[in-house]
Parts: sequence; C-alpha cells; structure tokens
Amino acid sequence: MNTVNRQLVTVIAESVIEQKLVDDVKNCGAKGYSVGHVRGEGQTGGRALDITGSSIRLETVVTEEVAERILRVLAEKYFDRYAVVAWVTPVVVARPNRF
Amino acid sequence: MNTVNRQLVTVIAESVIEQKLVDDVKNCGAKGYSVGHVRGEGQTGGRALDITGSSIRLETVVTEEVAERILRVLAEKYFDRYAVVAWVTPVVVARPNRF
Amino acid sequence: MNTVNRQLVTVIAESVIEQKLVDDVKNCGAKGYSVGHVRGEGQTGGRALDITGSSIRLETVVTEEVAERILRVLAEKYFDRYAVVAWVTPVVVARPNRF
Amino acid sequence: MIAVSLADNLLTAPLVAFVVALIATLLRFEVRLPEALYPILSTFLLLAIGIKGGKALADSSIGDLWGPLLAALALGIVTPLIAFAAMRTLGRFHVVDAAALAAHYGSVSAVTFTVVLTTLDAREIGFEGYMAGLLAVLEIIGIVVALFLARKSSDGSGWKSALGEVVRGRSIALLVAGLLIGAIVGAERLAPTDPLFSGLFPGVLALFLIEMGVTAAERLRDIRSTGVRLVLLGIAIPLVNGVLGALTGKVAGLSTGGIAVMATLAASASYIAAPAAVRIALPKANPSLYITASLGVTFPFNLTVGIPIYIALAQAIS
Amino acid sequence: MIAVSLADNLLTAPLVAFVVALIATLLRFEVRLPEALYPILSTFLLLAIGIKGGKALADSSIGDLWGPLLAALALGIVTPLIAFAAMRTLGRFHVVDAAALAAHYGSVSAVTFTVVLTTLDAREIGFEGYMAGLLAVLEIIGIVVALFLARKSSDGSGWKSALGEVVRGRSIALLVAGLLIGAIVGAERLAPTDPLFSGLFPGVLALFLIEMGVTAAERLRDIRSTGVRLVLLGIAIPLVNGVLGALTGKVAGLSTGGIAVMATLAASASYIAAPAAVRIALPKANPSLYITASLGVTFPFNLTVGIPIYIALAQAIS
Amino acid sequence: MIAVSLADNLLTAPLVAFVVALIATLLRFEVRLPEALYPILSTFLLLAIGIKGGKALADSSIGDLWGPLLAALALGIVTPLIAFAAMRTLGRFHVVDAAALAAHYGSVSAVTFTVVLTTLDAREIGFEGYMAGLLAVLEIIGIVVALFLARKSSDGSGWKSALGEVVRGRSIALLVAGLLIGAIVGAERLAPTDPLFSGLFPGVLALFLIEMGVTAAERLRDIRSTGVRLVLLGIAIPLVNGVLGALTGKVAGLSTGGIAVMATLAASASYIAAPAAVRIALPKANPSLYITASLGVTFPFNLTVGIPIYIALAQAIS
Ligand SMILES: Nc1ncnc2c1ncn2[C@@H]1O[C@H](COP(=O)(O)O)[C@@H](O)[C@H]1O
Ligand SMILES: Nc1ncnc2c1ncn2[C@@H]1O[C@H](COP(=O)(O)O)[C@@H](O)[C@H]1O
Ligand SMILES: Nc1ncnc2c1ncn2[C@@H]1O[C@H](COP(=O)(O)O)[C@@H](O)[C@H]1O
Ligand code: NA
Ligand code: NA
Ligand code: NA
Repeated sequence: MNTVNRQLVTVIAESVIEQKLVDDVKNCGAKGYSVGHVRGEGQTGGRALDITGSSIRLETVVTEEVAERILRVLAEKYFDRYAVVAWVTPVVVARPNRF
Repeated sequence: MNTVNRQLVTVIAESVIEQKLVDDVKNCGAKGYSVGHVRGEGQTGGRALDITGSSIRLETVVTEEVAERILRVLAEKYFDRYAVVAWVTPVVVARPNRF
Repeated sequence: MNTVNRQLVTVIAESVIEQKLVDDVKNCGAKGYSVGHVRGEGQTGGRALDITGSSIRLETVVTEEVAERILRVLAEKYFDRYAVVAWVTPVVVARPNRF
Repeated sequence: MIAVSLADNLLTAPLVAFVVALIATLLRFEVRLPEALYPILSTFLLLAIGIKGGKALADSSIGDLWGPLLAALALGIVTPLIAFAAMRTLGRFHVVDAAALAAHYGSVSAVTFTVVLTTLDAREIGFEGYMAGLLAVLEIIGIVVALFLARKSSDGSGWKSALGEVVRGRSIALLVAGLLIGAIVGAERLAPTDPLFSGLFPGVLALFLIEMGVTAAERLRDIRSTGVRLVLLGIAIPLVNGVLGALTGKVAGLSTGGIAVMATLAASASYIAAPAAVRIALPKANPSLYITASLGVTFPFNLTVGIPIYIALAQAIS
Repeated sequence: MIAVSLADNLLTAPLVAFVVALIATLLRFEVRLPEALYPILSTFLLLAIGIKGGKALADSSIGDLWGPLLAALALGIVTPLIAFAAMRTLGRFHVVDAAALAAHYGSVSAVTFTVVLTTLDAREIGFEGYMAGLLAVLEIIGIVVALFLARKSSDGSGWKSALGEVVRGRSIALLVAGLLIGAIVGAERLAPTDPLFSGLFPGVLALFLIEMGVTAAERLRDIRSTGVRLVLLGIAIPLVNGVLGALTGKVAGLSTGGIAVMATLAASASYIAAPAAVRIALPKANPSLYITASLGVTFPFNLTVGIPIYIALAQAIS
Repeated sequence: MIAVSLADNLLTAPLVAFVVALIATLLRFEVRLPEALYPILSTFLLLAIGIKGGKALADSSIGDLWGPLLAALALGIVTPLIAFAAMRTLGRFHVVDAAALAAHYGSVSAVTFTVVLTTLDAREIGFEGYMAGLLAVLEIIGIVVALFLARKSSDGSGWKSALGEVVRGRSIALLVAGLLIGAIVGAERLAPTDPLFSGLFPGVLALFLIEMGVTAAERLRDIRSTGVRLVLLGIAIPLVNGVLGALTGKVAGLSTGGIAVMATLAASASYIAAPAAVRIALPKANPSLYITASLGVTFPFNLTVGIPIYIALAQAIS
C-alpha cells in the first residue's frame, strides 16, 4: 500500500459561522472537509449560544502547509471572536492526490 | 505559529452515563470537551442497550498528565461495568492555555 | 497504566454502503467500530448523493495489520466506485485485548 | 359471538400495527420509523396522557383519590417483591439480575396503559379519569423498591443518581407536567388544543406501536440466548401481578374499567424508565435479560393476551 | 372557464408550496424544512397511502384485481425498456447510465402518485381505491428490469443486495405495512386514527412539497452540466409512458380516475428507492444524471404539466 | 370579575405550559422536548402564521395596507433606537453590547406574536388578518437599524453577511413562503390543509411553549451574573415600546385587536433571528447579555404581564 503523511485539522465552532469557516478552509487549500454536530463546554461557556444551534465539528485532511495556513487564519479571524477550538493530528492516507 | 503538544482523549460510551463521565473528565482537569452521537458494535454487543439511547462520543484535548488521569479513572470506574472504549492521540494545538 | 499502540482508521463514506462497509471492516479483523453522521464536500462533489442520505463517518481502532488490510480492501472495492475517503492515525489504548 | 369479541380485542389499529411491524421485522423488512420520530411520539403520548388525566383530576374530589392512591402504593411495593422472589427462586437468576428484573416488573409501561385505555374506550367501558396520576406514582415506586433490594450490589453513587434519574427523568417529568397543565387549565380552556392532544392520540399510538413492534422483534431474536425460564416467568409474573392488581382495584372501590386499568398497570413491565435507572444503579446486571423479558416477552404478551384477560377479570369481579 | 380550470389544476396547496419553495431556493432563501422532518413526512405519507389503499383493498374482490395487476406488471416491464432505449439511442448515454436512468423511469414516485390522488379528489373524480397496491408493485418491477439490463456492468454482489435493498427497503416496506394494517383493521375500526392519517394528509403533502421544491431547485442548478438532451428526454419519456399507462389502464377496465392514476404512475420517475438501489448495483453510473433527470426535470414537469394532461387524456379515452 | 379576567389572561394552555415547564426546569426536572422537535415546531408555527396571514392578505385591498405598513416601518426604526439609548445611558453597557441588545428589541418574537393572537381569539376580539405580513417587515428592520448603529464595531464582512443571514434566513423565509402560499392558494382551496395548519395550531403553540419555558429557565439562572440593571431594562423597554406601538397602531387606524397586536410586536424581543445576526456581525458583544435579556426577562414578562397590559391599553385608546 502506497501511503503518504498528511495532517488532520479538527475544528469545533459555534454553528452560525459554519459557512464562513468552510469558505476559509477551502480558500486555504483544503480539497475536502466533513462536518458533524457536537455539544460541549469550554472556557467561554457556550451555553448562551445554544439558542443559535449546537456546535459543529469540522474535519479536514490536508498537507502540512495547508494545515498551518488554516491555523493562522483561525488565529487571525476566529480565536478572539468566536467560540472556536482546533487541533492538528498527523495521519496517513492512501491516495496522496485527494488531500 | 506558536504551537504545543497535547493529547486528544476519545471515549465511546453508552449514553446513560454521559453526565457521570463528563463530571469525571472535568474533575481530572480537562478544561473543555465535546460530545457527539454514534452507534456501533463491540465486544459486549451493546444492542440490548439501544433502548436506553445510542452511544456518545466524547473528545477532550488535555495535557499528558490529565490524559493519564482520565485513563486511570476510566479503568477504575467504567471499563468493567459499562460499554466504554477509549483511545488517546497526540495532537498539536495553537493556544496552550486553552487545554 | 499499561498501554499499547494501535491504529485508528477513519472512513467517510456515502450512507448507502454502510452495511457493506461494516461487513468488510469486521471481516478484516476489527473487533469493534463506531458510526456517526457527517456532511461534507470533496472531489466527486457528493451533492447529488444527498438524496440518498448524508454521509457516514466510521471509526475503528485496530492493530496495524488490520489497518493495512482495511486500507487494501477500501482501495480494491471502494475508492474508484464510491465517494469514500479514509485516513489512519496512531493511537494509544489501555486494554490491548479489546482492539 | 366469540369471534366478534376476539376481533374486538385483537383487530384494533394499535395491536395490528404492532404485530405487522413485528412480523415484518422478523422477515427483515425495514419498517423502523425515522430515528427522530421515536422520542417525539413518546413525548407526545406522555404529555397527552398527562393532560387527559389532569382534566379528570380537576373534576375529582380529593376524597375519591385516597383509596386508589393507597392501592397503587401497595402494588408498587408488592409487585416488585413478587417478581424478585420468582426470578430468584423459580428463575434461579443472580441477585443483581433478579433485582434488575424486579425493577422492571415493579414499574409500569405507559404504552400498555394507553392500549388498555383505548381498548376500554372502543368497548365503551368507563373508567376513572385520574388513573394517569396513578401511572406516575406506580412508575417510580416499583423501581425504588427493587433498587433497594439490590442496594448492596449497587454503586454507592449509582443508587442515588439512579433514583434522581427516574424521578426527574423525562418520562415522569413529562407525565406530571401534562397532569399539571390539564388540571390547571381545565377541559374548557384546553378545547383549542384538543385536535392535537386528543384528536391525534389514537393515530399516534398506532404509529408508536409500529416502532415497538420493530424493537420487540429485535429482542425476540435474543430469546434463544436468555432461555425458556425467562419466557415462562415473563408470562407468569404479569398474570400474577395482574390478578393482584384487579383485586386491589376492587378493594379500592374502582369501577369495572378502573379495575381493568389497575390490573394492567400491575401486570405491565417498564422498558423506558427502569432500564435507564437499572443501568446506572446496577451496571453489573445483564441488560439482555431485563430488556428481553420486558420488551420481548411481557409487552407483546400483555398487548395480545393479557389485556383481554384483565378486562374479562375486571368484568367478572366487579 | 379555461382560466378556472387552469387555476383548479395549478393553484392547489401542494403545487403552490412546491413552486414557492423552488423559486425561493433559486433566489437563495432558506426555506428548507428541518433535517429531521423529511424522513418523518415521507414515512407518514407512505403509511397513510398504504392504510387508505388497504381499506379499499378490503372492500375489493380478488376478481377485480387481476386486470389492473397484470396491467401494472406489463407497465413495469415496458416503461423501463422504453426509457432505456430512448436514453441509449436518442440520449447517446453510456449503457450503465442508460440503465440507471431506466431504473428511475421504470419505478414510480409516491409523491407524484399522491398529488394525482389529491387532484382527483379536489375535482371529484372517483378512482379505484386499491391503486396504492399497484404503486408498491410498480415501484419494484421497474428497478428489477432496469438492473437486469445492466447486470453485466454491475457488481456481482451489488446486483443482489440492491434488489434486497428495494424490496425490503423502507419505502416498499412502509407502504406494504400500511396496506396490511388498512386491510386487516378495516375502515370502521380505523376511524379513531382518521384525524391523523386522513385529516392531516393534505397538509402534510403540502409541507412535503416545500422540501421537494428545495431539492428540485438544487438539482435544477446542475442542469447546465448535464445537458439539454437530458431535459428533453426527461419530458418526453413521461409523456410516452403516460400515454402507454393510460391505454393500459383503459384495457384493464379502470374508471376515468383509475386511468389517470395509472398514466401518472407510468409517467412518474422514482427518486427514493431507485437512487439507493442504483447507487449500490451500478456505482459507476453518474448520480448527477439520474437524480437531476428524475428530481430536477420529470418531477416538476409531472406536477405542473403532466398530471393535468394525464387526467385530460383519461377523460378523453374513457 | 377581576379574578375571572385574570384567569382568562393567565390560565390559557400556552401560558400554563410555559410556566409549568419553567418551574419544572428550575427544580431540575427534565421536561425538555426531544432535540429534533424544536426546529419542527418552529417551522410549523412560522408557516402556519404565514399561511393564515396570507389568506387574510388576499382579502385585503392594497389601500388598507399602506397605513399599517408605514407604522411598522416607523416602529422598526424607533424601537431599536429607544432600546439602544436606554441600554447605553441607563444600562451603561458598552456600545457594542447596547447595539446587540437594540437589535433584539428592534426585531420581534414570532411566538409572542402568536400568543397575543391566540389570546385575542380566546377573548373574541377581532384583528386585522394581515398582521403576519407586518411581523415579517418588523423582524428585519429593527435588526438592520441596530447593526447600523454599531457598524464601526462590526467586521467589514460580518455586517453584510449578517443582513443576508436575517433576510434570507429560515425565520423570515418560512414566514414569507407561508404568506405567499396563503395569498396565492386562498382560503377555499386551502381548506383541506386546515386540519394541519389551523386545527393543530393551538396545541403546537402549547407544546412549543414547554420548550421555551425550559430555555427561559436556563437563561434565568444567568441573571445573577448579568445584573439587575438588565432585568429592569428588560421590563421597562417593552413597556415603553409597547405603548409606542399601541399609539402608532391607533394613528394607523387599526382596530382594537390590531392595536394590541402592534403594541405586542413593538414590545417583543427577538430570540431567533437577532441572536444569529448579532453573533455574526458583532462577535464581540456578550451573548449572555442579549440572550438573557430577550429570553430570560422580556419573553416571560410579555407572556404573563405584558400582553394583558397591551390588550387593556388597546381597549382603552380605541
Ligand atoms: N479541551 C477541549 N477539548 C475538546 N473540545 C473542546 C475543548 N475546549 C473546548 N471545546 C469545544 O469547543 C467549544 C467552544 O469552546 P470555548 O470557546 O472554550 O467555549 C466547546 O463548547 C466545546 O465543544
Ligand atoms: N475497536 C473499536 N473501534 C471503535 N469503536 C469501538 C471499538 N470497539 C468498541 N467500539 C465502540 O464502543 C461501543 C462499546 O463497545 P463494547 O463495550 O466493546 O460493546 C461500541 O458500541 C462501539 O461504538
Ligand atoms: N480532505 C478531506 N478531509 C475530510 N473529509 C473529506 C476530505 N475529502 C473528502 N472528504 C469527505 O468525504 C466525502 C466524499 O469525498 P469525495 O469522494 O471526494 O466527494 C466528502 O463529502 C467529505 O465529507
Ligand atoms: Na408493573
Ligand atoms: Na414510471
Ligand atoms: Na420589538
């Protein structure tokens, strides 16, 4: 099996910004993404935000370069404004050109 | 981008114990967590439990120390009683103080 | 805490093939799996498939050997036919015999 | 004439819906309702039962209620003890499993309750409207008694939080909320909401029993592994408890319909509140046993055979 | 008078709901129904259609059913063949895509069926109540025939499991469950459930068509990429199949309304059962093609133009 | 007599459902409706309000509409300015928070609107049917004005996309879709859908208010941290805006019922459209403040005390 290394970026965010976030992630160079629903607690105590809908969990497998770009955009445009949390994990994928 | 290493602990558990589990995770020192819904199969063949609701999937990004504490609590209080499965992944995060 | 290394295989796939996929994953030797729901975008632009239901996200923690077998089956039977994406992450687990 | 009466008992919409769904599922046809619908239907049924009972409560004098309430309390204590004893001695189950099973037989099934009401309505047999209040009482006590039996096997924390789970949990809370809304607002002012809560009730019950048929079929598949003792006890215990319920209802001075309802409540086994409470308080009890017994054996038995028996019994003794 | 009749055809609640939602979505307004509602509404419609049909079946003699049943069988074989031939020769599509499209045109759309029933009701044209039974038959056969055409291009395993998917799948299973419940329980005993299954039916249909309008609008956006041939065939094939359906219905001795329903069934294209089956059996067929054709072209065409034509045709030949 | 009238005001099904759910939640009973039900009920209410209003619009002449429309426009501009001034000077909130709060008080609450309609119906006070059209207008303008006040504090992109969010968002889009369907199809042809959209309306409203009671209770818990100023302003602002709304309605020539509705619209605070828009355009505003004010204070106040006052006021001045 011919495999390569990529980075999985996971973002938890309040649902009102889903569209903005997806646009930014694609602009950073992600070739695909998946979105699911979660609820949770963190520092900003998102409970008041529940009325606008539960949080989303966005996952995108990208190259290291794109991962860094996404983290930078999150830091610039989201971290100090919205209830957003993100982390990056190294992953192995089978079809290099898809990510 | 100034990043640090953390551990992502993922726990799959039957939904009746969600509150207990969240309390324990917070007591271990987690500063945040996210919960989603999954269904699945494992050794204890959770099918009979379906009537009490589908399983939950809890994720929390924490320090190595907290991760170990969570695993220990899971082993003591959950593993031999409930349908619970857990794993830990190394992740990279951008805002050290948030996790 | 006595821990061992395992591989977490994550598969995003269109929902009509859920049963086939689960059967194949079990046949490869996985002792358990969890399935959740996501929506997303990728290369094949799954929008037309929405009418048959949103995508699934399958996770299974397995040995390296089983992980490789799963990737091989995905490549043979799914990658060129269905909207399927997969990645593998190293994880640490507490109960070796469960995975 | 016997045929007509059998048809009256068995060819109702909820029962046929249940049996069709059960058989379809055994034949591997996919008649399961959408995932989101199950909690919606059960919420609707609990609220609607509550509202209907609340309207009736508003019209009852407190004096009428003491007898039935004491009867319910007594049944709530005795029925789980009977179930526990039977499961322990005749069934030879482990004490934790016997207690878990006792919690299910001590508590009640709101859907079985609803089916007996609909059946009485269809056969034009009257009953006391406040029975929904007794449902709420009985749902709790039986679980408490059973968990008490197994308190040594339970987690220290589990025991308490399991009780909280039951008392504050959705099924009691919605039922009681409905009772309050019905009692406070009253029948007249509630009239505009009748098309929803009364009009749709029989149809929603039929829909719900499709889902129950699917779930019961899935439990039936497990019967092989849980054994024939469980099946026999899953039929015998409701019969014993049902007779006890009928006699208690008679003593409490209920009408024919009321006696039938009381018998059905005593005979029915919980499959919503009890499993959740037992899972928390008695994690070591085997869920296959209690869910299969309650949902795979007793629920279908009561629906098809039990309820007609309890009604006939009520008619015989009243 | 023509204006009145046009209004009668076009200004019904379901149709206006469909068009309003379609246009709103094209203008990027968010009128989509909540995610959980779509499967709930479709479950309701299938069960309610089934129950209604089942009641009618209970009143029919087996002798009445043979003709229409044979007619449905014939249509189930011929209509996908016509669609396949047209898509292959006129449309110049690949054999796998042509077969995929044929499966959709050979099968039927339960919602289009429902709209023609509602329209006939509104215009007080009677029809045979057992047509819902034919719906179930036709839904399956067309897919089987089409998948057979492409069996060489299909996965070995896919072919079988796709058939299982269709026959045991939710849309057939719920429809048949409804038919059984309706036939066994009968109209009289089902009366308490009428406020749900009959009373709410037209409103639920209107609601469902809001969601269909949104989905159709999203498919319409893809038309540019799938080409004009697909649009023309997506209109021509239902017209041809509709005429065939009307003639077959006439031969089978149906009433005016029955002929109109048969024509509509033949003309309609599946967008629930067929896509799922085709996706499994013919993964290499392009989903954009068949979903756009069925949902973006044929469904709106039948709703707005087709059904009035099929009714007029039925009135002309009966 | 005063007691009777108080009961008339306060013992309606929706209000009692709200209060029972609120208290139950404060006592930690789990009466929350299933997650999937909330969006379903709100979709239903918006569509049904729209359809009802649309039918009435179809019967109104354009001439009748100008006055009320201008009145709504004026209120949409003035009420957020009043709220902004009060929050800034009396409340001493930061400009961004004051603007965020102003967006909520400038916009409207569809549920509060619905409750006043139901109350007027119950007390047999007539009102102009087209008020639902004004609801749609008022929902938007107040938000626009408030976001304009804070445009400097807003993201460049946020400002625009927040507007798009409101205008094309679900709550306006469904309401307008309903209005169009109602106006185009007309009352007569819509009759078959009445069992759903009219018949179930009061019951669904009661159900929805159970969920609102739960959410309001959760907001109430935050009041300690948001302070007493917010509570006082959350009561004072609706009273001021309500009086203004009543006077404006009087000037616009509305009937007694119409004046009461206009007052309620002006007094009510948005908790669906506004939070979403504000979150996007003014991310730095504190959500605890505006959601607690709107949902924890003003919504329960209007429901229990406000609406009776606005109706009495309307009766006094008309
Ligand atoms: N350490 C964490 N691990 C996992 N999820 C988190 C963590 N912290 C926050 N979250 C999620 O991110 C959301 C927003 O976080 P916050 O901005 O801290 O309130 C929370 O509601 C959680 O769902
Ligand atoms: N190897 C695994 N990988 C992913 N999820 C698992 C695995 N094993 C079990 N699970 C999940 O954990 C739940 C409980 O597992 P068990 O206690 O083994 O029945 C299952 O229903 C699955 O959802
Ligand atoms: N790079 C990616 N990261 C995460 N999810 C992806 C990625 N690419 C595709 N997906 C998911 O996989 C599904 C099918 O992908 P595709 O076959 O490329 O259309 C998409 O709808 C996404 O949900
Ligand atoms: Na019992
Ligand atoms: Na067809
Ligand atoms: Na306002």
